[in-house]
Formats: sequence, C-alpha cells, structure tokens
Amino acid sequence: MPEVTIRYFAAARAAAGESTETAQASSVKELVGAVSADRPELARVLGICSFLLDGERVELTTPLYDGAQVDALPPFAGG
Amino acid sequence: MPEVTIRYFAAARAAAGESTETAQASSVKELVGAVSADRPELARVLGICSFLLDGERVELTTPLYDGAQVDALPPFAGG
Amino acid sequence: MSDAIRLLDIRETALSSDEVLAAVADPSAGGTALFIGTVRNHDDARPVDQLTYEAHPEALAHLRKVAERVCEGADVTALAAVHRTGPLEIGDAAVIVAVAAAHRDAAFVACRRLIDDLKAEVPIWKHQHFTDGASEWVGAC
Amino acid sequence: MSDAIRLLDIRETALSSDEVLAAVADPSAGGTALFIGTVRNHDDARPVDQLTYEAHPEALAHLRKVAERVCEGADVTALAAVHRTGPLEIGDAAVIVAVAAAHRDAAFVACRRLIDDLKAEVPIWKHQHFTDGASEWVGAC
Repeated sequence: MPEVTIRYFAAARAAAGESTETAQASSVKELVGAVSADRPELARVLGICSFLLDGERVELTTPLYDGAQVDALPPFAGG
Repeated sequence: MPEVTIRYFAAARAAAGESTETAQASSVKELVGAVSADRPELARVLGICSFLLDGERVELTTPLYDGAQVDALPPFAGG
Repeated sequence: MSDAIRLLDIRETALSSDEVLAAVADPSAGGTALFIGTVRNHDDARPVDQLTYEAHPEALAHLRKVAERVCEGADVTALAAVHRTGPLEIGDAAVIVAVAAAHRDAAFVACRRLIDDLKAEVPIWKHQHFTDGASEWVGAC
Repeated sequence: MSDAIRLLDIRETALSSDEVLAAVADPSAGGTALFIGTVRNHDDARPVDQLTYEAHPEALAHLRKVAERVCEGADVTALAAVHRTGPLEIGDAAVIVAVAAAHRDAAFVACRRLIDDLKAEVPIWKHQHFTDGASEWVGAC
C-alpha cells in the first residue's frame, strides 16, 4: 500500500486543522476515505474538492504511487 | 415659403465649403434640394446625413417654419 | 437623472482612466468593466498618423440620453463616459466608458451597451489623416 | 507562449489599473476592455468588512494556461491579468484583467472569457469576514 501525502488548501485545511497529512492509500478515493474517517466536516469539504497530482487534475479512481502528493482543492473563488 | 437655415457638420461642412447657409424651403427635403443644386458632392453627403430640428431627429418630410434651423449630421463616428 | 451616472463629459483635454475609475468607485460594487477606444496606427491596413474628433454642440445631451437608458432596468451601480475632441495622436484615448455593478455580468453588458449606443447615437465625427497625406471623414466617404 | 500575453501575476501587493493598461498598450489596438473585481461591502446582503485571498503555489501556471487559450484563435493584440492575495479591505481590487484588440468586439469577448475562465480554473480561494464576526471560505460552506 503506497504511503502518500495529501495537501489541504483553504476550506479543506480549515476542516482538517492542518496543512498536510500522510496516509496509506492506493487511489485518491482511498486516500480521501482514510483521512476523513470520523472527521465529518473534513469529509464534507473533501466531497466538494477537486484533486491535483503532479499539477494535473485527477479523479477519485486515479491510482497513487508511493510518495505521491495529492492536493485537495475546494471550489475556486478567485476574482 | 419659410426662410430657414441649415447647419453643416464634419463631412457635410467639408462638402458645402461653409458651416451654415440660408434657403427658402417648407420641408427638410426641399431644403436639401435647394442647397444641393449643382453641388454633387454636397448632394452625396446630404444623402447619407440624418437631420436635427430643435434637438430632435426629423425626417425629410418634416415641415419647416420660418427661422427654423436644421442640422445636417453625417453618419456618426465617435469612440 | 439616474444617480448612477457619476461622470459624463466631452472635452478637448486628454482623458484619464483613473478619473473614470474613481468616478464609478462604489463600496457596493463587485465588478467594474471599462472600455477605452484608442487611436489606431492603421485603418483597414492604411497607416494613420493623426485623427481629429468633432462633436455637435449638443453632443453631451445625446450622451446623457444614452447613459440614462443604459441605467434604466439594468442593475448598474455607477456609470461614467468621457469623449475627447480635437486633434489626437496614435495611442491617445478617444473615449473611455465604465460601469460598476454588484456582479461582473451586469457591468460587462451595460459597458458594452454604453459604448455601442454612444457610437450609434452621439453626434461625434472622426477626421482621419493618413501618412500618405490624404484624409477623410470616417463613415462619410 | 503567445507574445500577446504581456503581464500575468499573482501578488500580495496592491494592484494598479495603470500598470495593467500600460502592459496592454499597443499602437495597433483600437479598443481595450478591462475588468476590475473589487471587494464588496456585502455578500447576499450580509455586510462584509474584510476578505483574504489564498492562491495555490502553482496558481500562476494555471493562469498562464487560461491566458494562452484566450489568445488562441481570438484576434487578441495584448492581454494582462493580475490577481491579489492576502488581506484586502472593502473597495480594494482583487483582480484586474485587460485585453487590447483592433476592434472592441474582440476586446470585450476575450476580456470576459479571461475573467470567467480565471474564476473557474485558477486555484484561488476567498475567505470572507463578516461584520458580525463570522467568516467563511466562499463556495465551500
């Protein structure tokens, strides 16, 4: 099982109470599940996030490799 | 027959060679006809002008009163 | 007159986007759309070196009518429009219009309508001087 | 990279419409459309007194992609986009985008697309602080 890092931004960070976290997960979906366990507010926010892996937009089904860093991006609100 | 004044702007003034002129005319159409006689370039420009009487847009058929002042406005090109 | 209209002017002196933006500044506005018409160095690929604008003496009254109508019905917070007359060089601003509104959609739509209606309805003319010495009244040749 | 792109930046310091307009100035341009997004004093009638923007470390790369796409196919002469991060007060400019083109239609269309796509695709977030002491991340509550 790959050891991966998730980086939280804006509302995701507020819900997680930290900027980054590591977990064992072989897909984005598993990663979200792992970090959301018994953290309902984080689960809620991650549920409306999009995810980046190596600068590219990825889906929940995207597989993860050891050392991967996934960014959790709440809906954008620029401008 | 009312004695009226026509005021030329921009290309109309250039074609008429003067800013203003008086003529005998009982309608805008008659006025245009009077001042265009044997002045083909002025006739051409007045043919693409719109006309103002007392600040309001008028048609060729609009009747004129003694002392009326009609403005000949070539197509606008502001901005 | 709609109090959203903050600045309307037709003048011989240089225009300033700062002046126009300051005129439409409003704490309740979330978006300001501004358009500047500048003197281009060519017209249909024919090099232009100078331009002169002429305005009808009542042009400002016509501009006010255009501005009033843009404010009607549209959720416009603030509006401004200034037009230059007299001789202009390449790159000079001939017209600057701006609209501020709570959201960008209203600001863009009203700003576009303001410049479109200004060009269609305000008696202002453009005398274009080409580098080859010829010149013409735009739209009348 | 399209040479029409003259200025792209995401910064903590105050934005300036003069800087953006100077960046897109071009003798071949006849029209420049500019949009400024400012901090409003209310959000759905709930009074706001302060706003903080946060940008993803790679936000500028995303902005460049948006700008490149706006320049493709459109007859854009020059383009600029700057976004503010950090704490902002009411009336401060959060974003300024501008597009210069030969004619106003292209300038307006591209400018509108630039701000729309920026808002949709550039990872920037807005933390809104209300006068009643509450605060929220816009779009995530």
